[in-house]
Amino acid sequence: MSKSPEVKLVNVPSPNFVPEKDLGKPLVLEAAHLGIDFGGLVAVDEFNIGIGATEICGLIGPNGAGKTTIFNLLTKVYEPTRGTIMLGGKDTHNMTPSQVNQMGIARTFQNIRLFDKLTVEENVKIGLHNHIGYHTLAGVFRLPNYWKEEKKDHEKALELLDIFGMADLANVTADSLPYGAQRRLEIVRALATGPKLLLLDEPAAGMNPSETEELMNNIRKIRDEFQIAVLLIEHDMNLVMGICESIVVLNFGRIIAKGTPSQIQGNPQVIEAYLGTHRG
Amino acid sequence: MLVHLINGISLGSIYAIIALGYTMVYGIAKMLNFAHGDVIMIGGYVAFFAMSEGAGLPAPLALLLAIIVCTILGITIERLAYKPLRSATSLAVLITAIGMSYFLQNSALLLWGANPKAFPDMFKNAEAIEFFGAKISPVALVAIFANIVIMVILTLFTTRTKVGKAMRAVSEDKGAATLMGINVNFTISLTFAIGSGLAAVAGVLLCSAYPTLMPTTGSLPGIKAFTAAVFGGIGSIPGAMIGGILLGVIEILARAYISSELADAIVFGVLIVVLIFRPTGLLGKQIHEKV
Amino acid sequence: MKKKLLSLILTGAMVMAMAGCGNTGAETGTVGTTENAGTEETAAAAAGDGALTGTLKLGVIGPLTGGAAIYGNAVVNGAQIAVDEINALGGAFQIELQAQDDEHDAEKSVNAYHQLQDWGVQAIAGTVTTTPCIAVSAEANADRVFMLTPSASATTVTDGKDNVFQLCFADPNQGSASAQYIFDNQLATKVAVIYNNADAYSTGIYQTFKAKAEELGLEIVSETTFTDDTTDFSVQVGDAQSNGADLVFLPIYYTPASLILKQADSIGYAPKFFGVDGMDGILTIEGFDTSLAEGVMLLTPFSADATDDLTKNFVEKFTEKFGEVPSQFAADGYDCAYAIKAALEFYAAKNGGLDVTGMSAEELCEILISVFTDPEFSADGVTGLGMVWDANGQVNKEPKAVVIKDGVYVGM
Amino acid sequence: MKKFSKASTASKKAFLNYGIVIAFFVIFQSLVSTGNITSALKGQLIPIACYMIMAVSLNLVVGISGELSLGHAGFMSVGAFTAVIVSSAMAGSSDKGSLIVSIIVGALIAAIAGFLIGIPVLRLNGDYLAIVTLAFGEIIKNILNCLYVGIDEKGVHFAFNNPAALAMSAEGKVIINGPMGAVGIRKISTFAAAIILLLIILIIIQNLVNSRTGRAIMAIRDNRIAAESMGLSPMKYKMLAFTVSAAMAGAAGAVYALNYSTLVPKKFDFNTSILVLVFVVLGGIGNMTGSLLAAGVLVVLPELLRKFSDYRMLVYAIVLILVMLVTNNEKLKGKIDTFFKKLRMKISKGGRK
Repeated sequence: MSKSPEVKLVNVPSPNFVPEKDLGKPLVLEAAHLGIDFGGLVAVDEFNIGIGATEICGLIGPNGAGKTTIFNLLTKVYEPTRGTIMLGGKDTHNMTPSQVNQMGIARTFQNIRLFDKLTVEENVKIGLHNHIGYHTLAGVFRLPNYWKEEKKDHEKALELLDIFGMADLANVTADSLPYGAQRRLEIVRALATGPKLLLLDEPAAGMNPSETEELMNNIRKIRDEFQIAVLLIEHDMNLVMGICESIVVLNFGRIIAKGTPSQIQGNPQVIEAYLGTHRG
Repeated sequence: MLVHLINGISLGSIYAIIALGYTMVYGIAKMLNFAHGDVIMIGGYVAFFAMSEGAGLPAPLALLLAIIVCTILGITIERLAYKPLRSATSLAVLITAIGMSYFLQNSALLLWGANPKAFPDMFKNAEAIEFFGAKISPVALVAIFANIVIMVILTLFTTRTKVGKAMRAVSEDKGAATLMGINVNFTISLTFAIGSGLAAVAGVLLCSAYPTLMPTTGSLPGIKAFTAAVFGGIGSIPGAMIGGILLGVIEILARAYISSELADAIVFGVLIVVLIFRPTGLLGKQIHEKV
Repeated sequence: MKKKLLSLILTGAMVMAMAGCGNTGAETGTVGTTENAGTEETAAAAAGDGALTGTLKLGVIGPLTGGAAIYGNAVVNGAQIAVDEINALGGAFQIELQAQDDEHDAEKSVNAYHQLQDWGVQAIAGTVTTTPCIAVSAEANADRVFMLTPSASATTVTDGKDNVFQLCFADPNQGSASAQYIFDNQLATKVAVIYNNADAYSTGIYQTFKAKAEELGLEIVSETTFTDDTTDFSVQVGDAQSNGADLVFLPIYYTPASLILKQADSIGYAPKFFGVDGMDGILTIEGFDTSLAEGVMLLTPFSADATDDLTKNFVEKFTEKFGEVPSQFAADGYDCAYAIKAALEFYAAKNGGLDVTGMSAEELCEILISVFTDPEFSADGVTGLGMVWDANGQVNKEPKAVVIKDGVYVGM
Repeated sequence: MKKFSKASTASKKAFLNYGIVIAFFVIFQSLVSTGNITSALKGQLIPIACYMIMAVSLNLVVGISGELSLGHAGFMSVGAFTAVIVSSAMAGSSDKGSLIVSIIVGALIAAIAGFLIGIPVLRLNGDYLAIVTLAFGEIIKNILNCLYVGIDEKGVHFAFNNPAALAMSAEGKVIINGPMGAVGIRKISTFAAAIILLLIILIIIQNLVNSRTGRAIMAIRDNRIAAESMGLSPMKYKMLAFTVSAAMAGAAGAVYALNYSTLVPKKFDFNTSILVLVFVVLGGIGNMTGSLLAAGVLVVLPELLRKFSDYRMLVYAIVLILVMLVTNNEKLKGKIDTFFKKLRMKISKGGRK
């Protein structure tokens, strides 16, 4: 009965590139022809990206270029109008933010979104939530499993906090932390969900040069230790040029350039986008 | 059918006028003023005593007096109870408003007793009007007419006058409005004044249509009108009008054709269905949380 | 004609006692003459050695605030008049009255009952409304505290509780009596009923009215309901009108009734209206246009316009003290106090005196039960002369049929 | 040592609450058994315990889950009327057994109601969610107003909006009679049972809050979008809190109903929901100790104010407004704090003299 479908196969040029070290490993993220409209206004269009398994990629562009919108698309806060997003080879169509998080994508927010009334440790434990192995009822009835898992959980949370030297702040409520520490806590929390790809939205915002330096080291450290990929939005060009292996430049919702830091630095279109259109 | 429809529109018009008070206050102060229903009741009592034998004022003067008293009352409530809580959580303001509602009801109980008063008939000499074979009471027509007039005036006021524009500005963004030199406190007081004045009009209409006046007269219509405001999209003036009228019509039709016990349940059921499909009401602004 | 009609109602009333029928004198509507008015005094005087002495702590429970406050306040005020009268006699017997608010809520009512217990209540004239009364009577039954409810008329109030008695009619009587009256007088061919189905009183009367109407072949063309919060009656009145009802039976209280009359008037619908005792009070609503109530008929045990001495005295004192004409509830409250006094006197006379001071509520409860169930005991009041009670706690007395003419009740 | 300090403050708070409840029980039970209590207070013990359960369970939704619910009394009524039916159907069984089964079934049915209502309600936000819970509270009341239940030798009969449809045999007894409610309810609730239920519910709520699940609920409250991007499903956890809270309200309703011989649907209207919300807000959002104390004080307060007779509800209203103003207005709060500080200074100075 069933007839094999006769379709014509064509070659498509892959728009993506990855660092050489990640060649041969599957891409953690692959987005193709991604776009979203808000009430008829095209916010993002034809966004294509592929991120290698341990790549650190920068997403830059002038204000309003659509960078955060891309993060929201990738984490399914918005459902894209068109295009596909593949996470670890799986299509995320119609999935919720919590589902894609469990598939290995975690993020921080440009305007910090911590759980203000919870302690630092509890914030991290929320990240660990899906890795804690006891049932709600075990918690309610304080079964042995609860004590065992909570202990494990506690140790794991402190271990993660230690990466950023925040273990001693574990019992402080999140809203009483200084700004820089809040940014770092967001990263720890995202890391706790066990991602394969970490999205950082302006991680260095509000930090002084020495703090930024430390942050750069920490991002590298995280990548090396956990063997994960990082996609970050940042305005601080020192940071971007310092740690990113590849850079994507966005303007008016479209990619205007892609390449290594040195390629991007010399790109006239990028300079134009940042400095404004030449007239005449 | 026709007669029920017109009765529904008439009841809905009264709901709409009350809902306007809710919606304007919500739009500007982002608070649910649960005492609004009780301001209606106070308006009813003021008009009642103004028209009673002792004072003997004619109906238009009684209405005017009710409007003045309610306006002052509204401003006073806002100054004493709500203004100190401008920066408090919405829940704290809600509970304060509920406390204010209890306060007004129990004050009325002490001042005027629990015995219901029969509101005088302002349209005593008017005959029931024949309308395509359906008999319509004159009050019903007056309510509908009053609603239309109020709507037109309010729409003109908020779009054409300087104060009205200021009002809209404050409801959009309080901080920015302050920077533009708008006196936010004055604007909020003005909103309460207008809302309470409308409550007086609604009170007189409500009591004319359903002439028993008790300390609890305002509470149920208050809740219904609040529902109407949400139904139409709270914060939206045309929304209050549409929500009020739809609610009135649904209520009367449900009572006539389904069950008088379940009429309220049906009204609330329709509200829920509307909110599921339009989470901010029929004409409410869709809010996108910025991420 | 009128006399004949009235006797027909009386026969129609199911559990009506024969007692007191002799009073159906020439002037119906003003049943009762002075002959029995001084019963208490004569009883007390005749007792001599069997005198009633001491101070009785009498409690009243009813809604004094909230939506039903009107009924509770009326009962309390009525009882207050009776207590003032009794105390003013300066005799050895005095009553201390305490009223507690229950907001027409079972929970609050039980609280009020306990408050009265803490005060040392010996007997209760209450509670005023049915639902709270059921809750309180269950407590009082367990604690053995005597209750005479002025106005909670449902049969469930007294069912299975030997300590609870009603001063008002039990609901079933009024419904069938009304149907009988309408039928006998051929007042209508098509009847509409509008009743409050959230109210045991209203529903109870409606059910017996309907049963009786079906039995008599009286056609009911429209039955519509409403609940306590209803203010819009356009649907109910419209239904009655469109079904061509020429009489609307209103087994409801007067507040919603006034709205129905207004609604009917505003759409130019003018059928006959027939009410029950809850309709009494409609003329006293402040600001009510009494012309709307013109021609309304009702059956009531109490009419403030009656010309007998008891009623005249009560209405005069009540009006003087509270500035309003007493409603049926006030009359019930008034009669409650007197009925309990009469019962205590009855016992005192039979048993060579009674001192109620400090007597326990339990003890007093058994005494009062024995008197109220004594076939020889009867009490007179403004809501009826020769009231007697059966073992179920229901009262037997006669309703009066009146029609409103020129803003006053006129006997029919 | 330091790393356990957080856990121990949480459990300290929890044990403080158990202590309060047990002390409440021991004190009043001994007063009752020695006869040193007014009947007024004695009669209120069970309702107080019920309102405490209502307050802590509503606090789970309002305080922990962060959703404003204005229809909590609706779930109480579902539990209450279920308990009336169950206890009547179990007329032959022991009081204790009937009470326990009634509470469990009442809680279960309320939980189902909570779950079904939660599906549409929890999609909404803020004030819209509040108004829909209010609407559901009223709908439940309306539906119960139309419910007729009778029992005869063949079993339990149900009818909707038509008492005649019960079709019962001659021996049948109507248990729930539409808007007139239930009469002849078995009075089988006891103070001890109410306290045990309150303790169980406190244990469940506090253990839940201090577990993985409770953290998730609070995280969603604090920042839904962040919680979602951490892999939490907001609907699942909001629903859990809402359903558990409904079940608890149902259990409270069951105990409440079986303490009075009569019950009408109107008892559980908007005003009762607001009453419980006032307990929660005055006790402090998310603060279980506060909820317990506020419920206790505010249930007794109107009874204590009876001597003001007509003025008592007015006094209650004024107290409510003043407390809200004082606790929520920064200026007033500051003034009061300095007042107390000055007072303390004066006292200590006076002491030194």
